[in-house]
Amino acid sequence: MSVDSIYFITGAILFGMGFIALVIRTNLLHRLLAVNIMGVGVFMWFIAGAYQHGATDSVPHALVLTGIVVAVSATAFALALLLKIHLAENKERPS
Amino acid sequence: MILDILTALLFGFGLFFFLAGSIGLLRFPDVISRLHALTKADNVGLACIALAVAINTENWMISLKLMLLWLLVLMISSLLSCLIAQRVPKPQANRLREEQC
Amino acid sequence: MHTLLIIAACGLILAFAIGLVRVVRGPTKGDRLLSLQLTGTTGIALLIVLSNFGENNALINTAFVLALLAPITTVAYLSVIKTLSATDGRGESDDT
Amino acid sequence: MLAVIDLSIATIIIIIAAFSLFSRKILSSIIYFIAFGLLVSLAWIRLGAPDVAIAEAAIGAGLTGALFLATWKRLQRVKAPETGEAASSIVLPLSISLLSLLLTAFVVGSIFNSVSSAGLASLVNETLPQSGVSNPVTAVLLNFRSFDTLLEIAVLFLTMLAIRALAIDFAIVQVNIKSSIFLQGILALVVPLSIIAGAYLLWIGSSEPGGAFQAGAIWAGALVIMQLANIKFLFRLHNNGLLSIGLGVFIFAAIATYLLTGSVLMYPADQAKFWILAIETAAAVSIAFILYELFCVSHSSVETKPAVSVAHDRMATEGANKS
Repeated sequence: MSVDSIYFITGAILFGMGFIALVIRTNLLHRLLAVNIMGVGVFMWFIAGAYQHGATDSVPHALVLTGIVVAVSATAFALALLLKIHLAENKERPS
Repeated sequence: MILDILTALLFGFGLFFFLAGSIGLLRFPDVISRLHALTKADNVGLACIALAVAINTENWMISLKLMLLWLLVLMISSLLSCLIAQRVPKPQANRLREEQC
Repeated sequence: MHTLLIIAACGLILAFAIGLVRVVRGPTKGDRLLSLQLTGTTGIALLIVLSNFGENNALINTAFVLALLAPITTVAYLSVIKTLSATDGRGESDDT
Repeated sequence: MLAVIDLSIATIIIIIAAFSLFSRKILSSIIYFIAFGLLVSLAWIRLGAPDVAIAEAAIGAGLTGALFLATWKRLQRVKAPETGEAASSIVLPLSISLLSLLLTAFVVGSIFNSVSSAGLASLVNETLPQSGVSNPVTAVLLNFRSFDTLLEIAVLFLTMLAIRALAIDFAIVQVNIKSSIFLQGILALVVPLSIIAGAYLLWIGSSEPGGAFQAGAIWAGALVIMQLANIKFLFRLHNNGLLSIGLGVFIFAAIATYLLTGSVLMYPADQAKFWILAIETAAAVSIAFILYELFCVSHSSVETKPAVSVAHDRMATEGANKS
């Protein structure tokens, strides 16, 4: 069980669980969390591929770094949309 | 040779305090007491581990950095736990006191 | 890696797992908050141990980043608790 | 012997992910997600990717968690908090079958991949000396594939514009977290140190793990914690200059290098380090402010006026103060 095969399988499992949650859950925030966790699964799969017993290949690292930053901006945009959806549906309770 | 024994001892202490903090977290009845156990034990555990690693580093800059890191974590986690303790609603906080008196 | 470091790393992960049990079972919101404290400190200790006696400087930088960013989520969570118990008045039961 | 650490980290990651995905209450799943982010950064360390670990710790555990919590708080005032209940029955078998298909494809792919993957490591290491920096990740990001980084910062900028287009009002909600001395103590400690740590990471980015994104994320963290603690002077920070400086400097560098060396973003021979540092600093500053503004939107209070009239008011007010 070398290091990278452990994280290959973890990445695959994370993607799978995220996909199940995305399909099952009805609450939008839960679904957004599921998408984030699927993203982390894919990144883990990517970097496990780059790990060759110490002589790590740095191109996937750069790509995943870019991916993390874009993922957080996509999540922020999705959260803003989510706010608009809920505001369109309901009156605002006096806070 | 002494260094190895000392390092092993310090790692042992560090692990003991971390486990004590976690078990304290598990068994204490009230949020405030859990917070108390967790913060104190983890800080001391971190001190032991940082010291153990600092002793064995060749260049002393790294060990100085570790000590600064420990000071930072000490201050931040104590401030955070006080902030949390302030926020826990009163009924829970003085349940412990009522039990005693 | 020095065997002592491996034992220390496994011990820390064990401590983390034990702490997690409380967080999962924790009735009140305060217990959820403890998980942030727990992950922060144990994560920093693990990073120091994994840095292989200071040989890998990047890990100690990561530990600094972790130490500086732990308060953000805790304060964000506290601002959530504050509005909940104050205005909605549903009390401290774990309803969220 | 080492696999023990990886196995335990991997199992805890999967357990926390399961709790985060399938727990009934939203708030606890967000908290599990934050712990999950931290453990994943430990996984990156074990996989020999410290740059990604720092970015994951700063963004994954810090900013994403704060974003979700702020949005969840905003939703509390809009509608009753409903817990996530499971969907109808047919969905579950469908997803299980589809998922098992996906999973097997992944695992099989991974086995093949680990056998035949050559990777670009050798190529990168050969040309590293001419790249002007010694950290391979920064070399790839800002020298060999700098066009991707340019587009990535453009994506960040566009996301921010898209969110502004949603016309969510910018009146920052007055968080009634009473400013206790402990909060001020934390601020006095965290904010200056975050700024110094960000500058340090930016500077060593050329030789050690660190760089523009990690520095930007840490500065964004400092701004977010100030915003959470209701610091007043922040409201003037939303000017567009700071937000667009990263993109502007990058585009300027692209044009200048085209004129100097005939091909876009091919730095002149000996000045590579200077160009990279200039681009990195500008990118870090704009990433920090863009991420901060992304947080402010979910944190802001929203009047109930429909979007059209909000835009209309804005034009009206602009018209008013122009004339």
